[in-house]
Amino acid sequence: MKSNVFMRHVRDSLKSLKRNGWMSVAAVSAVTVTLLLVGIFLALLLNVNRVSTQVENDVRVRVYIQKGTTKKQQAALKDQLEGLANVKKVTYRSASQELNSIVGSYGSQWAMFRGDQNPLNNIFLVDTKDAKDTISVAKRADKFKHVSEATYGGTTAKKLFRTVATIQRWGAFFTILLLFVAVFLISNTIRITILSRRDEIKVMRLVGATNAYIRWPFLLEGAWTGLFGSLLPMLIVDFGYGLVARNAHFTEAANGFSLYPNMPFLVWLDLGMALIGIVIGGLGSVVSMRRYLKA
Amino acid sequence: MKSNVFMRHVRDSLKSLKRNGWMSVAAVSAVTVTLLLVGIFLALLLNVNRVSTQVENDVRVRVYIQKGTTKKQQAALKDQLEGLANVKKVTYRSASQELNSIVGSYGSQWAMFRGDQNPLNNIFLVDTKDAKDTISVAKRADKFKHVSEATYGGTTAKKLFRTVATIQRWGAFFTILLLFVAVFLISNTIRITILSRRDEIKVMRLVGATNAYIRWPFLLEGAWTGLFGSLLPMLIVDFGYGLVARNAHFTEAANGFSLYPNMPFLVWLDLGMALIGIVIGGLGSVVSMRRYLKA
Amino acid sequence: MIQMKNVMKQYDNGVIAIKDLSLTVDPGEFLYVIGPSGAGKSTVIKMLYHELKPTSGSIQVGKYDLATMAPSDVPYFRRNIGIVFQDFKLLPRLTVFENVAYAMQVVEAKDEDIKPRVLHVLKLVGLEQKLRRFPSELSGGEQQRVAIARAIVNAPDVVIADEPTGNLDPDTSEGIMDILERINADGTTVIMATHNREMVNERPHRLLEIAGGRLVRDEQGGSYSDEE
Amino acid sequence: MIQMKNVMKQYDNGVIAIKDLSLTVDPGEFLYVIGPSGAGKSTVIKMLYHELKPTSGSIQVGKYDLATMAPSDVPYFRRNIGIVFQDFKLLPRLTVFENVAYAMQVVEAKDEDIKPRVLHVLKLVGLEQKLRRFPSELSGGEQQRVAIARAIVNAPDVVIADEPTGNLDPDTSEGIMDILERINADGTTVIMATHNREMVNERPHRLLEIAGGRLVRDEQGGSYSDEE
Ligand SMILES: Nc1ncnc2c1ncn2[C@@H]1O[C@H](COP(=O)(O)OP(=O)(O)OP(=O)(O)O)[C@@H](O)[C@H]1O
Ligand SMILES: Nc1ncnc2c1ncn2[C@@H]1O[C@H](COP(=O)(O)OP(=O)(O)OP(=O)(O)O)[C@@H](O)[C@H]1O
Ligand SMILES: [Mg+2]
Ligand SMILES: [Mg+2]
Repeated sequence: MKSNVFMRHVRDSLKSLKRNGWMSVAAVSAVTVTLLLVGIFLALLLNVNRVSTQVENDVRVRVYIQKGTTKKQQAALKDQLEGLANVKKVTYRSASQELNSIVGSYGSQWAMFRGDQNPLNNIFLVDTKDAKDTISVAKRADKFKHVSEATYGGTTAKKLFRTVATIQRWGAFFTILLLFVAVFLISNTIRITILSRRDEIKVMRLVGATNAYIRWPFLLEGAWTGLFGSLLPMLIVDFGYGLVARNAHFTEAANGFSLYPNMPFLVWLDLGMALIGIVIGGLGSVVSMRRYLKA
Repeated sequence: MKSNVFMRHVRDSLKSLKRNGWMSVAAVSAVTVTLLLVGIFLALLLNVNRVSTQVENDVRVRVYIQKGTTKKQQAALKDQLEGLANVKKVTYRSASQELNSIVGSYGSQWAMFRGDQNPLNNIFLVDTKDAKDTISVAKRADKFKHVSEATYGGTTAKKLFRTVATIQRWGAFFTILLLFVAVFLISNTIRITILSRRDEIKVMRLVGATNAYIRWPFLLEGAWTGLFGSLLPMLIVDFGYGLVARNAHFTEAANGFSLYPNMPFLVWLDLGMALIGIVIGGLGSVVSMRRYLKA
Repeated sequence: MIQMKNVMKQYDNGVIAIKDLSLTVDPGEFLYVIGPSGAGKSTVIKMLYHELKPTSGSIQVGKYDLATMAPSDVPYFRRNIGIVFQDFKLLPRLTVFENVAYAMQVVEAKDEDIKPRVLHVLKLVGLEQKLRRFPSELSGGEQQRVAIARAIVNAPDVVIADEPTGNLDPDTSEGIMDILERINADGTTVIMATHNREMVNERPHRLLEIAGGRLVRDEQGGSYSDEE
Repeated sequence: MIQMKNVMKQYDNGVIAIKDLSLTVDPGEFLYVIGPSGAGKSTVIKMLYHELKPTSGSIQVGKYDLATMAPSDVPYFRRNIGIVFQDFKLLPRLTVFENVAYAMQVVEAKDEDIKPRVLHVLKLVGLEQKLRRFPSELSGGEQQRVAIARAIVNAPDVVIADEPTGNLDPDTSEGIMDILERINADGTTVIMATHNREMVNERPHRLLEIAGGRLVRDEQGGSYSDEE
C-alpha cells in the first residue's frame, strides 16, 4: 500500500469516528467501562496473588538449639544452615524473645517463666528461597548437631500451602475469565456497530472498492475506539492505584506484605489495557466485516 | 391500555427480536457475558465477605479460671458469663486441652509440661454474638470472681478486625463497581441497538403512533433481551457453584468456614441476574429512545 | 383547511429552503406542487405534516396551529393526514401487510377491521400477491405503492404525497392517480408534489409552482409545460 | 460487450423474477429498459453488475464471465461500470464531494487528479454549490444527481442507470439525458431502466421491454406509447 493511501485511511477512519457521533461515543464508552473493570480487578487479582505468595513465604523453619550450646557452636550451626541448598536467610532469636511473643498472644500468665525459669530454647528461623522447600530444609536441619528439633509449623503450614494454592488457582481462573469477558464485550460492541453499517460496506463493494480498501478504515476506526476507550481507565487505574498503594504502604509494611510498587506494575497494566483495546477493537472490526465482504 | 393491545405489543416485541437477527444475537450475548461475569464474581465476593465474617467470629474471649476454683464455682461463673449481654456461647477447655494445642503449634518441647507440671489454667472460651463485642465482653468478664484474667487476643485480634474490615470494604467496593459496570454495559448495548434503529422510530412517529405506543414493543424487546441473556449465566452459575460448593465442603468445614449453602443463595443470585437483565434491558430501551421521540 | 402564512424555513446548516410562502388550501381540493429539483417542494410538504417546523411564519392545518401544538398532540394531528414520503419510509422489519396495518394499529383500530381494510387498499395498489414480503424484497415501484397504500388506509382528511409516482411506470401511475382522484372526489384533500409533466397536463388540477423557495405560480388547472 | 444467455433468476423467497432472458449489447450502444413496476428491470441490471447472481444461464460483461469470476476480481470488474442505483446508495457519512471522490479513490486515482474531476462532474449535474452537504441534507433529486455524478466520474466503459430521472423534474432530466447521450457519443455503453415515457419517445434509442420476467420487445428506436 502506498503511504499516502495509508494516510488517507488514517484520516478517513478518524473522520468516520467523528461523524458516527453517538454510535462512536457508545462504542468508546463500552470499551472504557470494560477496561476500567479489567484494570481494577486485574490490579486486585495480581496483588492478591502476590500477597498470598508473601504469606506463604512467611512460613519458616524453626530450628531449636539445644540448651548449653556455646556461642561458637551456634555460629557453626548457623554457617551449616546457611550452607543448605534453598536457604535464603537464617535469623537468630533468643529464648526470651520467643517467650515475649507467646506472652503477647497467649496471655500474661506466661510471664512467670521470664528469666531463668524460661523453658524455651534459643532458635534459628530459617527462610527458604521457595516456601515449598520448607519441609525438606526442616528435615535436613533436624539431623544437625546441637539441634534439639527443627519444625516447619506442621499442619498449619500445610493448610496454609493448600489455601494459598487454592487462592492462586482461583485468581488465575478469575483473571482468565475477566480477560475473556473483556475481549468478548469489546469485540461484540464493535460487531454491533459494524452490523449497523453493513449497508455502507455493501455500497463500498458496489462502487468497486477492494476488500482491503474497505477494511483498512474500519480496522483503524476499531483500533481508535479501543485506544480512546483505554485512556480513561488508564488514568483512573494509575491514579487510584497510586492512592491505594500509598495508603496501604504503612499498614501493610508492618505485616511484611507489600503491593506491587507503582512503577513497572502500572506501566504493564496500562500497556495491557491499551493493547486489549486496540487489538480487539481493530481485529473485532475486521472479523465482524468478513460476512459483508463476500459478494 | 386495552389488554389485546398489550398482547399485540408482546407479540410485536418477540417478532422484532427475531427479525433483528444478528443484532439481537449480539445484544443477547452481550447481556449473557456481562451477567456471567457478574454472577461469578458476585458469588465470589459474597462468599469472601461471608468467610471473612466467619474468620472474625473466630476471635473469642479467653477467660482464665483461677487455680483451685471448685466445679460449683466454675458452673456459677459460666452462668454469669452466659448472662452477659451479647454473649452467644460459653465453652469450657481444660488446661491440658490448652497445652495440647500449644504443643501442636509451638513444638514438642512444651510436652514436658504435661500432667501436674501444667502451668496453664482451665479456661472458658466465650463467643460473642458480634465479633465487635469481644473487647467489651472481655473487659466485663475480667472483673468477675474466680477469673484470673480475660483476654481477647490483643493486637492479633485488632489486626484481624482491621484486615477483615478492609476486605469487606473492598468487597463492597468491587460489588458496587461490578453492578455499575453491568448496568452500564447492558444499557449501553441496548442503546447502540436503538441507535441503529432510530430511523424506524422516527417513521413510527410520522405515521401517527403515540410515544407510548412506540415505546412498549421496544421496552419489551429490551426486557426479552435481558431475560434471554440471563438464562445461560443462571445455568452456568448454578451448576458451577454447586460443583465448587460440593468440593469445598470437606476442606472448608474442617477449618470451620463454609460457603453459602446452595439453596437460598443461588435463588437470590439468579433472581438478581434476571432482574438486572430484564430491568436494565427494558429501562435502557426506553431511556435510549427518548431523544428520538421528540419531534 | 390548510393555511400557511409568510412561512420561512432555514435548515440548521444555514440553507434557506423556503423564503416567504403563503398558501391556502380548501377542504376537498386537489393540488399539484411542481418545481425544479431542490426548489423546496419537500420542505413545504414536511412542514405541513410537522416533520419540520418553519423558522418563521404560521401554519394551520385543520384545527391545529402547528406552531403552538403540544408535542403530545402531534400523533393525533398526524392521524388525519396520510403521507407518501419521497423516500417511502417503510418499516424494514415489517412485511407489506404489517407496514400498512401498522398505520391502522396506531389509531387503535380493531383487529377485525384492520385485516379487510388493509387487504382492500393493497389490492387497490396491485400488491395483493405480496402481503408477506419485506420491503427489501420488493421492487422500487412496489415499495412506493406500499407507501401509498399506507397513506390512504385510514381514509384520512388529507393525503400528502411527495412524488408518489416517481418509481412507477405510466400505466401504474395512471392507476394511482385514479385512486387519488377517487378519494378526492369523496372529499379528501390531496396535495401532491410531482415531476410528472404528462400527468399534470392530462389531469388538470390546481397547480402550485415553487422555484428557489418561492411560490411562483398558483393557478387552477395550470399545465406543466407552460414555461417551455 | 455484454451477453446474457438464457438467464433465469429466482430470489431466495421463491419468486422467479427473470424467467428466460437472452440479450446482446454491443459496445457503444444506448439501451432503454422499460416495463411495468415489478417486471424485473432492476433484477436484470443488478445481475449485470454482479450484485445478484443468476440462478441459471450465463452472463458475460467485457472480458469477465460473471459465473466463473473470482470474488477477488469483482471490484476490478466493477470499476469498468458506473452504476446509478434506483435507491441511490450514497454513503451517508460522506459529503457530496467525498461520495463522488470515493469512487475515484478506490481505483487508486491520484489525489491531485481527483479534485478537479469530481468538481467537474458535480458541476455537470448542477451540484457545484453543495459539495460539503451530507446526503441527508439534500433533496431527493439532488441525491439522485450525486449518484449520477458518482457513476460517471471514472469515465467507465459502461454506465448502468436504474431510473436515473425518477426524482428529477423534466428540465433537470433533460440535462441528465444530455450528459448520458454525450458520454455515449464518446463510446460509453449506456443501459438505462426508465419509466419516463416522454423521454423514451423524444430521444429514441434501442428499447428493451420486460414484462413478467421476460423480454417482450427489443427494437431499435421503439417508442414507449406503442402499447397504448
Ligand atoms: N435536511 C436538510 N438540511 C439542509 N438543507 C436541506 C435539507 N433538506 C433539503 N435541503 C435543501 O433545501 C432545498 C429544498 O429541498 P427540498 O427537499 O424541499 O427540494 P424539493 O423541491 O423537494 O426537490 P426534489 O424535487 O429534488 O425532491 C434544497 O436546496 C436542499 O438542498
Ligand atoms: N430481494 C428480493 N427478494 C425477493 N423478491 C424480489 C427481490 N427484489 C425484487 N423482487 C421481486 O422480483 C420482481 C422483479 O423486481 P425488480 O426490482 O426487478 O422490478 P423492476 O422491474 O425494477 O420494478 P420497478 O420498476 O418497480 O423498480 C418483483 O416481483 C419483486 O417483487
Ligand atoms: Mg423532494
Ligand atoms: Mg426497479
